[in-house]
Amino acid sequence: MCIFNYESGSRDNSPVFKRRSFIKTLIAFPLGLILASSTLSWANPPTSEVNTTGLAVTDDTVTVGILHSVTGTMAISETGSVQAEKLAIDQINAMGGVLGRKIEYIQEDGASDWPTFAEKSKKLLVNDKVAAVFGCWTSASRKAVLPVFEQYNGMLYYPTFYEGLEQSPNVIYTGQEATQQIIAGIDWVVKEKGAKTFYLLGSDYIWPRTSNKIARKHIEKLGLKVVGEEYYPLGHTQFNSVINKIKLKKPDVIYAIVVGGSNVAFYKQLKAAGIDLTKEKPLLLTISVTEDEILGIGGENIEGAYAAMKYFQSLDNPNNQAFVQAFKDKWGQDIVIGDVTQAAYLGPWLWKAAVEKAGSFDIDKIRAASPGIELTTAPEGYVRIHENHHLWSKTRVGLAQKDGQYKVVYESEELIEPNPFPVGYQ
Amino acid sequence: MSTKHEDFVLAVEGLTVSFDGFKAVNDLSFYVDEGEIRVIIGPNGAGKTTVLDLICGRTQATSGSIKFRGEELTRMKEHQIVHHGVGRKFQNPSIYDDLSVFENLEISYPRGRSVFGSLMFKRDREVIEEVENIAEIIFLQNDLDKPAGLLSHGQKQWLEIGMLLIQKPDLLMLDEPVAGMSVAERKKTAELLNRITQGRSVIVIEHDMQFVEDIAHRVTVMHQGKVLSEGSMERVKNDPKVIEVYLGH
Amino acid sequence: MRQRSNIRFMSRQEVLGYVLLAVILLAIIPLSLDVFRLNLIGKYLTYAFVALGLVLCWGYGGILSLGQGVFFGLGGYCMAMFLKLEASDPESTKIQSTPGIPDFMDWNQITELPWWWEPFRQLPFALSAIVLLPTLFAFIIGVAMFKLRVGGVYFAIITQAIAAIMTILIIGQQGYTGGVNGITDLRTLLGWDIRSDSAKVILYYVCSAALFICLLLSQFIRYKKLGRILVAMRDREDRVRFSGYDVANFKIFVFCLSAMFSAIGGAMFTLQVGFMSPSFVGIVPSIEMVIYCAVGGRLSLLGAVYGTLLVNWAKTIFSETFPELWLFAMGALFIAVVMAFPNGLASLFKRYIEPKLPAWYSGKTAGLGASIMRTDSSKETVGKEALEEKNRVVSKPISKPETVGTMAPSSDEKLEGGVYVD
Amino acid sequence: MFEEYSMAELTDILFMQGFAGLILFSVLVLMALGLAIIFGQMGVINMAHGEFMILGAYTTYLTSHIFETYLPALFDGYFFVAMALAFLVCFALGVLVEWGMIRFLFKRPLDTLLATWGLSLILQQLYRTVFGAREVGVTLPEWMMGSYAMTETIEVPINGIFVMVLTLFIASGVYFLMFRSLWGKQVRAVVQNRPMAGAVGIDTGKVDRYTFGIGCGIAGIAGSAFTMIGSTGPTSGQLYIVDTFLVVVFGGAQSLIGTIASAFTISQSQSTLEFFLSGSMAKVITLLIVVGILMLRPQGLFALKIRQ
Repeated sequence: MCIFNYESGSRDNSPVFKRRSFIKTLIAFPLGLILASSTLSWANPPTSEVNTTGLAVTDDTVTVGILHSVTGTMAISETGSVQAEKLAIDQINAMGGVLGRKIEYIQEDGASDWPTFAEKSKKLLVNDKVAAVFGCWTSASRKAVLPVFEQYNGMLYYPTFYEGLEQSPNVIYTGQEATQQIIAGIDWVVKEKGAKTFYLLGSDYIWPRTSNKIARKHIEKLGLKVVGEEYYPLGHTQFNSVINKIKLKKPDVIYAIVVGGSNVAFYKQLKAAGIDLTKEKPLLLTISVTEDEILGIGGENIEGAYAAMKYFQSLDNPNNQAFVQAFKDKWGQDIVIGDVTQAAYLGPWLWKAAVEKAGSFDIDKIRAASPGIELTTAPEGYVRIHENHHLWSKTRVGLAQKDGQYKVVYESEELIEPNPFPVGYQ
Repeated sequence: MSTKHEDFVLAVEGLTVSFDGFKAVNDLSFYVDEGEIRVIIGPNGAGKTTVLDLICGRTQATSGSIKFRGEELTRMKEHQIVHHGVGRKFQNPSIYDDLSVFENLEISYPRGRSVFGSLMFKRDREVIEEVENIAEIIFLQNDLDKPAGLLSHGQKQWLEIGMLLIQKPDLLMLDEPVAGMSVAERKKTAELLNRITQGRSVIVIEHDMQFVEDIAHRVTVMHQGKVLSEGSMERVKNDPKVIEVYLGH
Repeated sequence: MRQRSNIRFMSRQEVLGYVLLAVILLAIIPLSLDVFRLNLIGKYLTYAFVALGLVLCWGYGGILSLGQGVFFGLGGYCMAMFLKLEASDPESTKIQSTPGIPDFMDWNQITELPWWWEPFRQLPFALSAIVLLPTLFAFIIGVAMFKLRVGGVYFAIITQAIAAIMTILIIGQQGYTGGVNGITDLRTLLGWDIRSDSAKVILYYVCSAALFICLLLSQFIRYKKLGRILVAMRDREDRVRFSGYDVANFKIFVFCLSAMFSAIGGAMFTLQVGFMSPSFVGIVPSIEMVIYCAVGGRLSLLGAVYGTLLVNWAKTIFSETFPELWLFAMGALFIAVVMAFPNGLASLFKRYIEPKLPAWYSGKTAGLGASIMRTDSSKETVGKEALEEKNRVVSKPISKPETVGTMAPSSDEKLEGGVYVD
Repeated sequence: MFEEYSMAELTDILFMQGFAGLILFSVLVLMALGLAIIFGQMGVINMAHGEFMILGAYTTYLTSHIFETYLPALFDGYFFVAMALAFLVCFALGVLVEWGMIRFLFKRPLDTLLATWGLSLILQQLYRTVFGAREVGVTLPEWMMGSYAMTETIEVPINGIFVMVLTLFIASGVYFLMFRSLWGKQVRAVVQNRPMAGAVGIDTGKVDRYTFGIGCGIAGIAGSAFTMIGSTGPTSGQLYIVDTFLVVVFGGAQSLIGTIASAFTISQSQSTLEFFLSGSMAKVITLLIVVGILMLRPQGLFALKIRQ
């Protein structure tokens, strides 16, 4: 049973404070009854009042955009996000929508091509006048659409864990930025596993490079040693040489940020080369392999690896159980849910909360209302939007199991503050 | 012999080329005089076409020398050899099917041969007259606007000869100019050749013995990449070696 | 005979064709579309520069380059470097640890602008670099390849490898190039906001005008002897050589020209779209651009423009309507064009539409453009297929293995025959 | 960079690195053989080669599922069945494609490039529609995973050995097919002189069709084998295509020995460079070397020197 409720953070002192009283009421509907809820008479504020900038809002609908790659190489990763966003929108609609308006979505295909992302985002904002966009996955696609969102004043809910170094008024980052993911994970292997030496490995683009930079600084701050750092082109499929190098250097930890199809090749070859991850000699810590990726890698090939991120499908809490069930009901029982999928799922909910807090669909008002929004119903537990548009969230370490799931072996006690411009790590 | 280079238009000495060990032309030497029509005959695979390829630079010699008016050709590029005055017709008619007869001849006109020259090239009176003049010689004066691809086989052979003539070469090399022609066309071609060879040297490869007798000043017989016999048609015909390998067949 | 001394720059049909294109690009499209769509068309037109270059170098010169994206990218990057430097003044980058350098450099711990970025602060330098740098690069490739007589499929695949090398280099050197993300967030050109609606309209016109200049330049080349030599070279490279031309120089020239067109297209792209990324440099975009050219008709200058517009428009519409299935339609389109209309839209036009047009349209048939088109398409449809048909008819299996055995191993004369470049 | 290691370690690494190079070599040969047959013998540039490989991979995936569900007892041997099926499925599709498309593009190799590119788009989308956009994981029998430890540090990956043996097997199969069988003679006859081959009674159309089919079938086997070392997703095929073409072109299109020699050169330089440089730079330098040599020998390493 899923209980969705949200309330504005107490620290928030938004000047536009026209929230209807019903929002303050906790809404608790069993999922099975959600449909009924749409028939309840929601107060339906006049469109002229909640939409002063000409967005695609009518008296009973509001249109949003979904912008992910469903074709091309990135479709492998982004499909889950699309599914999560659609699920969230369905659920919100079933509860009566946002400010009494049903959410309709226009889906566009970024085709794994950054200029296409820019083109489509412009179309969504300029032609379709969508009230919000849920989308993008890679840093490159985000960078490509960012100027568009800033120019036309749109709002993007971006789900992926990413490198940080960015804080746009037009983006809410629902995934973790690099320090949240990296520092807690490294601290954990150092403390729990006594790791002393690290081998950093990544695909050759900005996220792995920036992340490894932060990792290196942190490792060196702890007085430990980085024994190697390597990057391979995206889509590289032959890792035997680097595996040999790793064998030679004998690090305690392989810190791997390999992405996409390369991931599969890397883990299969690692296993074939006789590095049994379950023996933890060396131990492998990754921040790029979610349950989605394991599907392609095969659980038996990655069993024993550790991953540091904020969400695992196996998280044991009622929010998550309801979410996983709903997701499977909608998209099939075999489906798996990874960190980014969950973060994408948060997007529509955070937007709904912000709209209702602001009492308006206007982008500026949503922006003002967003900091401090909290979601107690998030599958990952509790999250809150920081002033810097990132989320406060916990970081967890999972141990990959043969069945393709992670077993959570560590969870940070406190919410970790997002810090996209970490001083001392640049 | 080498002292007499200057007397010959073309002096080929010790020419050898091998393809993966197979010597298509093996230590070949011969000399062509000013104004001479030389016919090269020999069985298939004797290396006749290869010799022409070597002279015009299409194939690189493994060793040996080819001197044209005292200048070494073996190190030159094809177009440089053409600039020195050697023209070559291929075995199969090699013309530009997509261009008109006029344009075919115009392209061969020896002016504006660099990239920018061709960009600045003007179709002036001189060019047009020369093209029309040549067209008349090769019996194509009425087909100037026709796409060359639509000409008959014989006409294509003539067009290619015309394309050489317009370059005004000192040495003309023709690879089987009458192959595939009707009897009437052969006659016309022989006539044409006799007319155009005034004042230039010609090397012809041909199988048609009647035709060879009609035009040849001297004949070189090749066999397995070497000169088997050389001299007047009469002498060659009676050479027992030639009879054995070639005419005897 | 008199008309021969006076071949016209354009035939009557061509004049009409150019006028029609001008009306469509300069009047109909801007008047009927909103700024967003207009900007999209402007973006498509930048690819038309590449397609136009390919018509010259592939259609006329017979050189298929699968690495045109490299030049498009180089032109685009030169423009982007200038714009990025302008956008990275110390004031707007003050949150960086090193203000005044592009943001991605700062993220990669670069603390000083690399020396080779420095000249790109000057617009004149940037503009000349857009034109010259890719041309120079093409020249180097061209000299290396054509002087050594690399051609056909080999050239195509080597250019593909070059595209791959460039992509990996740009992505790998992200501190200097912006990596996978490319150079993003470009705002102003000499203080003029290129992101505003009015700027988009103006840039659209600039782009169209530049395209017309390139079209007319190509038309000029086609009309001069150089154009005929290119056709001749494609058909009978050896003959051209034995007519006294240095074939390699002509190939280098046309390859450089097509590279220059692509680069101009790339720069226009950067201006209109506001960023440049390595996703234009790689193999996939390079092949796509060849397809634009093929759809339009590889022998038709105007066809290149229409082909580009058609494919991109179809891509946009398909992908907006069927985001999850549009690749089927695109794939089918490519196959259909190659199979059914090897000379693209242009041949369709020649075959079906032109005969139906009233007499005033054709006027007197003259001009070599028409003759090239005509003979070529007839050759394509009649000559080769008939030949092929003949082969098929005779090849009934009355197999005599011994005969085959004796002829197979040696006679290597026709070994080249399998790799024939159309 | 060696001072930190002992002699023994260095020897081991040298051995391991050589072995890594050999695996890469086998992988390249396996990828390239099918393409070499098609490109070398028919002059057709098959841009959908990668997609044929992935078709083989998906066939393996389906076979593994069938065995898991219905014949769990025989699961250990399913891979051989899967490879045979992969060959058959790809062969059938290849024949179909040749019959429906390629034969009309006879002698227009650059057009085959564009048409097969269109085909590759369609196949990619087909895989996505049928199998979903996510990658699928192919379960391997236990015996094919892991490694065999020769000494303390030297461990030989079993799947690497498997790929090497397979490559040897396929390569010799292709050799016998091309140079020792009647069919091979016919193929070579058609390559060298098509009208003549037709005239002496070879059904050139059929030869083309089967040549293309066999090339695709070998791609299918390669794809099947690559489930051991790479990913299986709708777009995975694109990862291989450029490398594959380079190997074939570098080797000299008509020569199988050339293909093998070029795969050897590329793999050894790549894996050696990877050890000393970063992965990205190793790739760039390898490609540059290949391009450089191709410029000097445009017909590839092992093309015959012939009279043109």
